[in-house]
Amino acid sequence: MAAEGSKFIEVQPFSDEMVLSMGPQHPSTHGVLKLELRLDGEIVREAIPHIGYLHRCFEKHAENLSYPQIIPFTDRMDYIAAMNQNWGFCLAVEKMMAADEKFSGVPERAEYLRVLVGELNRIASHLLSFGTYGMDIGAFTPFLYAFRDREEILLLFEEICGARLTYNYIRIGGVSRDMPPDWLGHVKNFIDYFEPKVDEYNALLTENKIFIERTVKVAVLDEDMAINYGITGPNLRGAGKKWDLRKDEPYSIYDRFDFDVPIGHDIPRIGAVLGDCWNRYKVRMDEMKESVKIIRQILNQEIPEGPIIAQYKAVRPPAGEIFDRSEAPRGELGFYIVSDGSVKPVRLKAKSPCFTALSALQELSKGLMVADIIAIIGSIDIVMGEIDR
Amino acid sequence: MVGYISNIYVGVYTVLVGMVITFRQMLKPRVTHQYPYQYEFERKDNYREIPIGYRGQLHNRVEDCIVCNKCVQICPVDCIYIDSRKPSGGRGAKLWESMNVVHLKDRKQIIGIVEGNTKKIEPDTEITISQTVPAGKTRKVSSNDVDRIVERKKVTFYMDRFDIDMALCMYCGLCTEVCPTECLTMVDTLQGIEYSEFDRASLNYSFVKPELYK
Amino acid sequence: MIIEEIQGLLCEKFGDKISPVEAGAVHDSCILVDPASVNAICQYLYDDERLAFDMLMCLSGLDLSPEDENLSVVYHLFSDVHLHKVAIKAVVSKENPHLPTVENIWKTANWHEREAYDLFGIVFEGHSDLRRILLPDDWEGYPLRKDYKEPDTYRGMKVPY
Amino acid sequence: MRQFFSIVDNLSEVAVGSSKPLASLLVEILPPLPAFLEEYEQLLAMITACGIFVAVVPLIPLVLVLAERKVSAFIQDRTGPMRVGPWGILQTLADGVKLLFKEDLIPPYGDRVLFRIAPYIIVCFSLAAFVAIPFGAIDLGDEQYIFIVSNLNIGIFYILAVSSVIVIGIIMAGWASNSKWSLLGSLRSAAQMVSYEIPVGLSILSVIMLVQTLNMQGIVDQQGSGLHSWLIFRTPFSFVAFFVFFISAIAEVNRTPFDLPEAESELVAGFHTEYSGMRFALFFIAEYANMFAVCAIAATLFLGGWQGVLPGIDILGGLPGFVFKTLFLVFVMMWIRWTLPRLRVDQLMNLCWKYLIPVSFFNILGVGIWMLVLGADTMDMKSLGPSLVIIVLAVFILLRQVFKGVSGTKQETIPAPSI
Repeated sequence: MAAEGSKFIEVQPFSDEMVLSMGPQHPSTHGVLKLELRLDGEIVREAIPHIGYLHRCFEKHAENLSYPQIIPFTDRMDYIAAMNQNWGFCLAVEKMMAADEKFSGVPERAEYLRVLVGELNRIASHLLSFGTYGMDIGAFTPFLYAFRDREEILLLFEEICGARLTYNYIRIGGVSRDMPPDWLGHVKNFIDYFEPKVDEYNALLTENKIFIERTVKVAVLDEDMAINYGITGPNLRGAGKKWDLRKDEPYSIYDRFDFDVPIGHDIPRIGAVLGDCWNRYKVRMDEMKESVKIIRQILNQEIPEGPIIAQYKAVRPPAGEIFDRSEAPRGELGFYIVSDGSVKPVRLKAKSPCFTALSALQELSKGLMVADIIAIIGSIDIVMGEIDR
Repeated sequence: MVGYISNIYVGVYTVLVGMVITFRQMLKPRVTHQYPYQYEFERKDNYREIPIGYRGQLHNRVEDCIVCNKCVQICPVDCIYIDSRKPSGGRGAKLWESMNVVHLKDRKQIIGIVEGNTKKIEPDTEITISQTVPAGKTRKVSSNDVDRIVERKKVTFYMDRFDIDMALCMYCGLCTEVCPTECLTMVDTLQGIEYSEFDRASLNYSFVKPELYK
Repeated sequence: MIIEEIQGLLCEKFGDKISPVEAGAVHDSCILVDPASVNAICQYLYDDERLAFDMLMCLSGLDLSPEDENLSVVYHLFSDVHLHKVAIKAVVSKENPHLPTVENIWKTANWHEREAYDLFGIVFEGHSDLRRILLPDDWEGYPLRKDYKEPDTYRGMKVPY
Repeated sequence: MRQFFSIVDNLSEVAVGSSKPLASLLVEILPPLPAFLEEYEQLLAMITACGIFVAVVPLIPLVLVLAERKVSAFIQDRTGPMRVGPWGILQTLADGVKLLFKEDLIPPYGDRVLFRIAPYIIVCFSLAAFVAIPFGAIDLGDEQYIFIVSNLNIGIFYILAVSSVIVIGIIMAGWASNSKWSLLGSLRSAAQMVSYEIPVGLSILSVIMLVQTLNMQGIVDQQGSGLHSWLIFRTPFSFVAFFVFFISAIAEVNRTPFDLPEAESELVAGFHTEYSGMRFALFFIAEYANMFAVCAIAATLFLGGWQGVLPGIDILGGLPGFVFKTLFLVFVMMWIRWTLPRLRVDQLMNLCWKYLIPVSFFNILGVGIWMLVLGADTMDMKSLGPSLVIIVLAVFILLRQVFKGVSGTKQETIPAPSI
């Protein structure tokens, strides 16, 4: 084993610098992230993230479990948007299963249900991001408003799949349960209630002068840098790149819906530049409205009757390998699966969007202040469960 | 200078807008509830209640269990432990014949042999259930009270141990889906979500009923 | 651009360092490349205007079975300009798993390579900060290798809980 | 010793009219003291009054903590504490008892002595500010007795001086804790409090120019002829000065949006990270006592003190009216806290040095010019009229804009589905 020591920041004695260990227990590192900061007064000279405090060996687990058994574990990766994690994994397995003759393909009704819960969960995830970002910046109230509205979505999920956080709802080839009889009505109630709320939150927090001061022109992540760092999702769109897998490589039935891909803009009125914290945050606020749009289109359509899960004998994908990605709320969630034709994968790697986003923190945070570090972590919207897996 | 003054104006303006929004919120009704007191956790039409099919604590009706081990195989975290043995008498020996489970609409079950058609329930008829387990009597229920009738396979194993470690369980519900007799369920009432213990060992539930096999 | 064309372009430039596209693969196909020249090949893939792979989607280590004497590293690339994808694979031996880093091309490779080093023990030469990322610094062994045996204790704690 | 007491006596000498602190009534009512105590009569009266204040003032946080929790809960769609006592009104008491029984931890390698005395310094000096605040006045015979511990003729100056000592306690707490979070928080607080002393002082100065006295009771006396005589309405500049004072006061007592010293999302808990038990409770008491004090000062200086809206209507010597005004300002502080995000350190300094200080200088200039042009007697209709017109117009225009902006967010009519 190679000799190695953990890389810790060293400061010269009698220098003006100070090493501050932020985390793993800290109110606003969104879990158990540890940051080692070299500070000159309030100014951050260097920030090194240390991760792994929430490592649960997901990939090792997966090698010893059959494909349907892995789905509950994907719930625990990004527990804020577990539906999308289920979906991403199932998409990859279904793509492999497509070569299997006995696999009948995902039924239409299941696709609609998937889009419904996926978009609802996207709203829930962005709401949480909005709330915690407000709290990081110091406004406590938006946090509870966000939780109040997220609660409604969780109640909807509780009805359809029986769980509030770890759903295990989307299965290989479909979904686990059909929706309860009056569920669509509840969804419509929620959408009607929620849509004006976004404007209220924008007036309360997004347009607030103090909030703008704290976030514009802070930690500018431009498009080239974002792509080089492999950053995707709202963080990339905040940098002005119009790239959304739902639009550009439509999977499931996203090509049937009409929605925009919100991107960041230079806004001289408030001084926002492409790729700063404010733009990254604003993209999420706009995306919630687009998700509402998609859900409305589903509600206005007739959801086809029929089975909710595909017919197949067993989940034994033919030998081969696949890398498939889907658009989770935090970016592109990729699954690299190597199969040898048995019920268990030989190798499963989850490429999480937060993992790549966090790796840019070290470069983003140079020369900023302690309070800005908090602003960056909030704006790239990380979930440690997904980073450490 | 214009920028300076407009900065002050925007600052004051947005702060006041925020304050008006929060003040407006103060006049609205509260959404939080006083958890155990304000709320009767009974099943109603109001969907704030625990919904039907909520994935709560696991429960096994061992009277129905045929010890098929499917739940053990599917469990991703290996939290179900089953020990079983064959009855003496060699191949083909069974503890009891296949029976029916009558699920009533008030969420009770009667186990026994249903006479007549079990697939289709005619309204306003009487269903006779003989040899109910464990009492062994004959009962009659109106078919209007019956939700569904499930066939229960013959039992060919003694169950010596059926333990579920709820401290390990991850509530994925896979075991309830593979269960052929629907005896392993997740409790969707208040008992299913409120079962805190002071000792972790007491979260290991044992469902086995030795008196069933006497 | 489909994978055969990309492979053709690579063969033109690098000749025998590129193996033919893995035949018989049911799903995604990989281009097998010589591990020692991974960096040069990736640089070419990144720089060439016809290819312009500016995004590293995923970098994963791979160990197929305990009997296998080789480890692989799979690079999933994506071009934001031409919207095409390719997967290239480099195979190294388990005894001496060394190959050059691609961190200088895609910065996202930094943490991905650290992860591959952490879990597979693949050493990326020229990496700026190659140390464990998910596991504790003093963990022994590389858990995702198929022949990995978990230790009985870690710092006095029993490992198999 | 005797010399010191005579200085104290001189300081507390009545400056205006024939009004006396209420405590001197005690001296008159009680039987004459023994001869050797006679010259300390005034002093004993003051000590008695101090005793009353020390007993009463810590009760203010008890109320305010609950009020804060309830206000925050109502803003955030919650109910707040509901379990201890009816509507949770005994919650703070229960918390206090809990904190009292908690272990008093002192971090190893910290400075034990400084760590222990820092909370006392903060509490002492935040209570000391209450000495010079007149809470009301009552006429008995031909003498006016003021609800005040000591009617200092330099009252407002004394308050400013005392309240700026608090920062020493905060720095002591931060340094002695041997924690980097505490140190960062206390140094932030030092920079912040020292900077914000200046706009506070300057905006008080623009009021002093109008009333020409430093005596708190004297300032209140000049606002006695009704709502329009309150100093906030005397000139448009003092109207602005009130807001400058109020903003700076929020910063002085370290509350959101200026709560950088204890920014919980950045510095965990700032300077009191390492404190536990009763010492932690003392910080809380100091914070809320301080908050009440600055609001009381703002009410005294700008909103007529204990004087009523109409002249001559002072129920119970104006005490309820004064407490109501103060509590209203406290409520506004809480309201602001639960609405706004927090500023960054450099922006905090920007706000102070680039906005508040120039504006308050401009105020002083403006008040001076106003008095030169429209006469030194600002109660004169020639001066008061234009002032009221300008203020009402400006407030009207601003509020109209704000309500237009708020209604742009679509007054939602749909209740949450689950209610």
